[in-house]
Amino acid sequence: MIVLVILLIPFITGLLLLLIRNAATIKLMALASAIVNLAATLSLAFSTQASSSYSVSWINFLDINFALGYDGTSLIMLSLTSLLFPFIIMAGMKREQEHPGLLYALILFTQSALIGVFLAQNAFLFYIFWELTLIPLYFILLLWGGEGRRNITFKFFIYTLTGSLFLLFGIIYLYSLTPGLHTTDFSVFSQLNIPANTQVWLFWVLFIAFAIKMPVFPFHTWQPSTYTMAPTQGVMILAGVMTKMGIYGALRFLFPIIPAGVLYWQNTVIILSLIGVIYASVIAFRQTNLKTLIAFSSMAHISLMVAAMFVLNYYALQGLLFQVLSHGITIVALFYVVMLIEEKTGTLELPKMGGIKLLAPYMAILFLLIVLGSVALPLTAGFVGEFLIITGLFQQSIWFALFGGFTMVLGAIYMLYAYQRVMLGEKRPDLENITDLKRIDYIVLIPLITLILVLGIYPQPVFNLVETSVNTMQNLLVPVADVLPSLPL
Amino acid sequence: MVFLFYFLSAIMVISALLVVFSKSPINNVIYLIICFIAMAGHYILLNAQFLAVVHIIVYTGAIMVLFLFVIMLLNLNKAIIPQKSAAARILAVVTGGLFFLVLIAATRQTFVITPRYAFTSEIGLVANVGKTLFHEFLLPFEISSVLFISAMVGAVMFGKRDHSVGDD
Amino acid sequence: MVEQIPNINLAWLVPAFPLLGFLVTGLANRKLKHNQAGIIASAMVLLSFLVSVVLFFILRASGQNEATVTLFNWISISGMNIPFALLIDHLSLTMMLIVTGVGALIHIYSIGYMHDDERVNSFFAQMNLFTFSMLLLVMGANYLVLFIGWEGVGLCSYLLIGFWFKNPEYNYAARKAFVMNRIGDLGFILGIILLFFTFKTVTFSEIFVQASGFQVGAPVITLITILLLVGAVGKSAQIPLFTWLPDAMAGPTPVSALIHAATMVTAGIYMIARSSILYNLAPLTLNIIIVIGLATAIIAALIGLKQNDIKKVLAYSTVSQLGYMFLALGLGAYSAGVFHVTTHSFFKALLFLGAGSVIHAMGGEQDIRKMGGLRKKMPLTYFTFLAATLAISGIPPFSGFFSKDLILSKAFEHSIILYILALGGALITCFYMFRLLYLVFFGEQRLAGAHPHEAPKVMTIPLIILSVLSVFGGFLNIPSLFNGDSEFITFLQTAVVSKASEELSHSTEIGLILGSLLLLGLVIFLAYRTFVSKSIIPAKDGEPMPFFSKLIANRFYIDEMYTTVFEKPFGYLSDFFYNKVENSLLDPVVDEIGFTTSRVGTLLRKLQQGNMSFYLFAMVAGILLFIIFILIV
Amino acid sequence: MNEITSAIQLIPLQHYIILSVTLFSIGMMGVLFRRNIIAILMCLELMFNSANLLLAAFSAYHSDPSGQVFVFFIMIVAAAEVAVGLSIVVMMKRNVESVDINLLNRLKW
Amino acid sequence: MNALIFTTILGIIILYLGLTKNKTILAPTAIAGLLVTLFLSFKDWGLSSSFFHEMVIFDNFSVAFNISMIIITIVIFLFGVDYYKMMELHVAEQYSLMIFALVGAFLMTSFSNLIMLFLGIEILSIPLYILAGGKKFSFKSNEASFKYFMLGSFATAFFLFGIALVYGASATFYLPEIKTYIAQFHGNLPPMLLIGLLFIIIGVAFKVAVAPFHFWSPDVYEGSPTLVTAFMATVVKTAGFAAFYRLLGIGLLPLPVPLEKALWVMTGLTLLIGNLVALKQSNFKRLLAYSSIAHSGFIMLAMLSQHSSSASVILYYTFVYSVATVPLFIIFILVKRASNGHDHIAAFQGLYKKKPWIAVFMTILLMSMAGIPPTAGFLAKYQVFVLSISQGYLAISIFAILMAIVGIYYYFNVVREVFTDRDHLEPLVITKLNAGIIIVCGVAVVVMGIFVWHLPI
Repeated sequence: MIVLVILLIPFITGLLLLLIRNAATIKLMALASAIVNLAATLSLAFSTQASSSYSVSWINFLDINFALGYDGTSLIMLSLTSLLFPFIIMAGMKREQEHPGLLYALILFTQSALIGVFLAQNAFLFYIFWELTLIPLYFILLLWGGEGRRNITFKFFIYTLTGSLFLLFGIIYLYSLTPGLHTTDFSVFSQLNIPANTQVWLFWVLFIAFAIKMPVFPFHTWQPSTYTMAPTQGVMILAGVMTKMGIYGALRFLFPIIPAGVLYWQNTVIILSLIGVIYASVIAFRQTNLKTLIAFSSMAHISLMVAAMFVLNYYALQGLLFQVLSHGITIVALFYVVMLIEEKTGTLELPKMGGIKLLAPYMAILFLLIVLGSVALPLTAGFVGEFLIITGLFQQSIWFALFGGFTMVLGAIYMLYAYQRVMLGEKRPDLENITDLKRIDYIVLIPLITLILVLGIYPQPVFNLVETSVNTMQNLLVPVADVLPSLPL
Repeated sequence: MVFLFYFLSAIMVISALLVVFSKSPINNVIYLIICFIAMAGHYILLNAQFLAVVHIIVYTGAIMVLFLFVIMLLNLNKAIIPQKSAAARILAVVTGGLFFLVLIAATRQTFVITPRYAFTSEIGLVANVGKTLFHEFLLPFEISSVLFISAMVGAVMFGKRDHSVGDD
Repeated sequence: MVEQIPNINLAWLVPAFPLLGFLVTGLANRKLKHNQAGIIASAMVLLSFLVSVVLFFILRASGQNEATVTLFNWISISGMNIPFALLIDHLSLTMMLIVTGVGALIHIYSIGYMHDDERVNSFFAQMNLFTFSMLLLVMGANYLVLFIGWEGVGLCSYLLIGFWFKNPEYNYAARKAFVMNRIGDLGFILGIILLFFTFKTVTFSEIFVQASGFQVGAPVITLITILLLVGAVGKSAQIPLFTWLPDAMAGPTPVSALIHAATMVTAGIYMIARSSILYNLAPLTLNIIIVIGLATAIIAALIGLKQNDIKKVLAYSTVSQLGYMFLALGLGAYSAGVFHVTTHSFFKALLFLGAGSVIHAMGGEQDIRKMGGLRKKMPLTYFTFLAATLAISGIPPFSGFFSKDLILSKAFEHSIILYILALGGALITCFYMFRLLYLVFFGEQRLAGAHPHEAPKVMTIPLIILSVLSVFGGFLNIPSLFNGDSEFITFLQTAVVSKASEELSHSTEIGLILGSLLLLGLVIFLAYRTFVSKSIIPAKDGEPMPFFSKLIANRFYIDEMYTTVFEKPFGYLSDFFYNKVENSLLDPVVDEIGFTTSRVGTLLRKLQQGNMSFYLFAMVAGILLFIIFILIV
Repeated sequence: MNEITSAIQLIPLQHYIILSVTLFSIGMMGVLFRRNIIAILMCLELMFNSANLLLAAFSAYHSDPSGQVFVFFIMIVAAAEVAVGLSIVVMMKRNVESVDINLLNRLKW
Repeated sequence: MNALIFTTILGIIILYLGLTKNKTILAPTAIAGLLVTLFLSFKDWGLSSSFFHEMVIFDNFSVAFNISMIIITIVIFLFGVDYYKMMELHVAEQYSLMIFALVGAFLMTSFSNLIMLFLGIEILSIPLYILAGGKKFSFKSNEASFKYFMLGSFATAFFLFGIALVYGASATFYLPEIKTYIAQFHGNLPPMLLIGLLFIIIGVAFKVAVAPFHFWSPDVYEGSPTLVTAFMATVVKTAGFAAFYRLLGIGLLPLPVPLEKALWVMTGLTLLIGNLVALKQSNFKRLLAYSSIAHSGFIMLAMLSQHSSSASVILYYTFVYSVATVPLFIIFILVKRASNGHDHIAAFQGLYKKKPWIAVFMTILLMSMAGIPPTAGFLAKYQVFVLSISQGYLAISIFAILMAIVGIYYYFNVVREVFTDRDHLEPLVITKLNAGIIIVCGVAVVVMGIFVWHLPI
């Protein structure tokens, strides 16, 4: 039952927000809702009882149930969502925003939909929520976005929807394969013995949606421009949670249902992802827009996670799920700082910045800490995740590990470059009036950074949380190895 | 009798072609009337006496008069409208020819249609047709009044001269 | 199971103090008045030092060789158990003492040196963090904890090198240091992972026990050691990853001292010494290390000949000395390497602090061509500097002599060519060190308007202590030749397994020492003739030079080469990816799909001519086609 | 009279089919051929009538009166259609002073 | 049957009421009458009664479709209250013609004899020919009317010829008998019969604007008075597909292979043309016209999947589509009024600023059209795809999905306009009634997306 509550709190609060006029009240209410949600989620995460679930039959003739439930993987995703949203909401606190009621309602709707994605136990329901995440976000981007939002948002929307519709095709196809009275329950899907040849093509039908969402090279072209244009809160949702949704989807759909297809394409996807890692990192280096740069950096990190996912061994999965959490926190913090910088300097163009550390030393320090988290310095959360991921990659092939490990080097190159261009150097005459952080900024950034550090120093709770599901998942590919048509490579 | 059939058919086809090819609307109407009269002949050959009569009344008597009336009313009796371009006309003829060939080819194939009922020449008599019409086909007969009323409404609406301007 | 040594848990205090110092000075940045931060930071490191000493005695009293202190489980998942544990053994104790001891002196010195800097509090915070990282590095009981420190020092070097962040070049140098380190770290972490897969653990003691199960030359061990070596090469500034170190001079001088003497660069040496058991199993890697070490030693020394920046000279000398340490490691004489680390830390710290003193006195001037005649103005500095120079040159009985001689004799045991090359490097070292000494302290003062003066006590006292250590540090390990019993080496033997080698006969050894002494004397004389008697001052920048000199003066154009071969192509690649692949290929392809669809739409739209005749035609054509279609199908 | 009533048995059904098809094709061709709306309407009548003829022929062949009744309905509808069609023509003529089908091209794309 | 009779009478009553020159009572009377019809239709549910020698069968299928059409007509009439305020003449005629058309639609949903299909189509069409020309002085309206009439008659000619051919072979007009007759050939039909069936199918396909017989629809939609367009796009379409399904799904199942293939080709073409051309439309009415063609394609997909639940899916699809379409037309009319007859989609710019709630509901409606959850439009498409995919038509399903993406593109193009700012905003008047219709329909679209039904029809 509590899962239903978690799902509905943001939704209902969102509806209420539409009726309120006072901006401060709206934000406080949104924040309160997000915090209540966080508390509820944490109570799930740390409860010792058997997992909570909720199920009512919905569309009888299609045998679709409104079934909510969770396992370790969803719990991680859920925690991430619930954890990030208070900060995402706080990112708008004390700031002038147009139509706050609508904005926060949309944000909360997005949250609700995201939670729905992670809780859905039924492919149809999953799909509904999957699409639902997009709608409010589309409007957040369209109405509060920056320059060129009309076309960029549109491209993003259509691009991701294209993938989704292929997913829909896949779901229906799977549905049609289910025995007897058809159903879309994941549990039934995962017991289908789909012929290997079918799995081989079905893989791409299903994967493309996730590939676009995450995004995997070369399906990423919507991402940089969207991130650059998006309003801060939108991009936080996008980069912090939406990308993870792709990962979650892949974990839910691909591995249990079409393991042979995954195994067949495993190396292809890993290589694509590693290309993505290198490609995005290299590109990031020459970006002049801070947001674009971070967009590419995010892509590099996500690509690494995708590679880890497709290696699908124990360490890679542990690392992946850990990194999901860590990347989400880090990227939200990063974008918060980006917002601050933009507020203070009025620009995001690196050549127009510099010397901000002189005027805002505390901002510089916190930014540096986040940057370090992003480049996976030991004792930050990023390190634990990437270490395990590289370990997992190594188990598959040393070359995978080597190329995956390049993120460490390349990440340092571009992130420190960006940091230098923004913060260091001589003061610029046109940036004289910059002030340091306000209280609200500390309230947002300090907990995030603390989380980054705490997870880096004491990651064990997260490992324990996902242990069971990782154990289930890592064995998924083993039994299908001998039914493959013929392996590439 | 077979000769009669061919004779009527020839008249029909020729007059039909003339309907298509002659330029003046008045002439068209005349040829069409000839065609329809020939068709009435065919109906008689087919033992459809009732149809023959109705055909003459409806088509020749009503519809064609309507045509003539409109032509006169609108003063269209001269062939003022230019022909379509040569290419379009050739294309029309070719299309029509092709269509003809294809249909002929399709319908000529060996396929024996077995008559459904034993032959009787009575079916076309008014009594028989009337029975069928008011027995089996009563509903369509009644419901076609709706058709007429709407057609009437339409004709009145369009035909009336008024000065209303609705702009949506 | 070894029984728990009482009070050994104190070990956590060693890194904790600097961490505390970091937190206090860092968080209370604005609150602290002048000098307070410095005092706190120095005190913390000093406390660490004291605890280290206490630990030393505890361990000695216990009669055991090592103790592990597990703080908490860091990563503990199925099959991978990585505790956050500290290891106290002779090797780590040695390093702890060096780090905290020398580190404390540098901290104290910095109080004076950084007195006037407005961000002095940040400086000390970072220095403390640096010490903390280094302590973690040397105390970690497994490779991953070591790696934390390993990266930590990289970070701190980044921070401190770029301490004066207004200057873009300094920032560049800082980034360069970090990135080069990271390249090494990548190798290192891969090595750790391979270790993990090979041994199912990353804890030193467990690995070393299992390592005996492997044959000498086992490929996996070779691969591991090579990967680890990549890390060490990056951290210890060996060819080809050494260019960051000279650039690291951008930071304040005490930082240079800290990086070069006590921390950071020695990490590579420490790590290889720590992994001695593995390296003993990989002769191939050892040979690679020899080549790298020797090449670095000589090339860096050659470059040092023509440097005119006082700190650059010292920097190259560090690189060169690190080369020697590597040589020692490559020869399997790990303890000798560590011993050189120890002595080197004394005299290099001294040299840097001395240089700092000089720079301080000269008002920030670092060009030795503009110095001169400081001997009289700054006698104390002069004498300490002299002591260090003698030590680094390997003049008996200064500390450098003992450590360097140990390495040279090991080289001789291995091969005469090695010995000659190594000795050549040592001679060059001697030459440029004396060149430096003469140019700075002898002759006439060349910089007009400067009023050099001796530094305050807070700076000179560390100098004095360090010079004492530089002079007498060598006595830690008196070889049997001088009736010593190689105490230092013996002390380390419990932790470091050096390769067995036959001892040279005393007579050969004496011969070698005498020969080298003779040559050294000649070199010193040569330097004296050149720079004091003839008062030759190195050419100004841009003056024509002979080819070879130019080559050396420009550091063999290695930096330029890296720029051309790596940095610029990287930029080009980035541009290429972004402009050509991303913006001209991938993105347009996606757009093109849209455009094509849209174009087809336009085309189909043309069908809707608006012309009735056309519609009728189209309908008929459609019907005709469908008739044909159904007849055919 | 008997001769006429049994005429149907002398003439093969195929002939009627061919005749209807011919007529239908001619009508269709006319629709494509002409520009004058009135003429096109006439051609449409031709097409309807070919269907009528065919129905009548089949009706006779099967001796089933329902075919003929259908023809009757077709006539009804044709009459109604013509009425509507011609009134549209009249209305158009008032607006554009022409009955040229090629003028009907404002709505397109 | 009672509903049919009552509706006919209602039409005549309205016609007479027109003589009173009192416009205000027309819409209420018509709506009240339709409500009675609705009630009568509900009473027919489950009776499955046939009348007049099985000329018509009011089974659940036809009752369900009739109810859906009545509801839509009521919505359209509700809007007519406002719409016809501006118009002075022939208002009663317009109402009664729509009601007569509805009678035709009833016949199309319930025929069991080809003559009833023929009459139904004609009774539906002739009022529409007239209604399309409702703006007598607008050349566009004239053109629309004539084009519709001309092409419609042309299609009818083929339809009749097809009936004649089928009759020739089977000697009957009864659908069940034709079905039995065809069954004896075991799928190997003689060409004459095939062509006959093809012509009949084309005649019906023309009504629902299936490519390549769709040419009339964009022009007629654009030229007709918008309210009539709404009627055409919804009620006529529903009736057309009901007839189509009765013909194919009930009458001719299993379809002869050549015909089935031909229909697949039509489906593909319809999807392609409808969606791709809609992509290039800037006139909102034309856009909806093409989108309606596109929707025809999806419905065809459901129909051709030949599953027992196809009928229910078609019903759901058409109803959901209609419920979304009518208010879109309403909003369009209001916006067009406010912007001096501007019918470009750019006319919607600033709607979000002017009437945020209307903008929100418009978005929901467009989402439903595009088939995005949680709207009913999504579930409609979902069911269609479930049918087509589970029947194994994978290639065409993939194609349809690609086309659905294109669909999303052009619908959200409109959404984008709605949420784009414009410098100076003309005042937009929306009466409470109209706002009510829009909101109720918007809510209905969402509610139907949650409470999906499946009728045993």
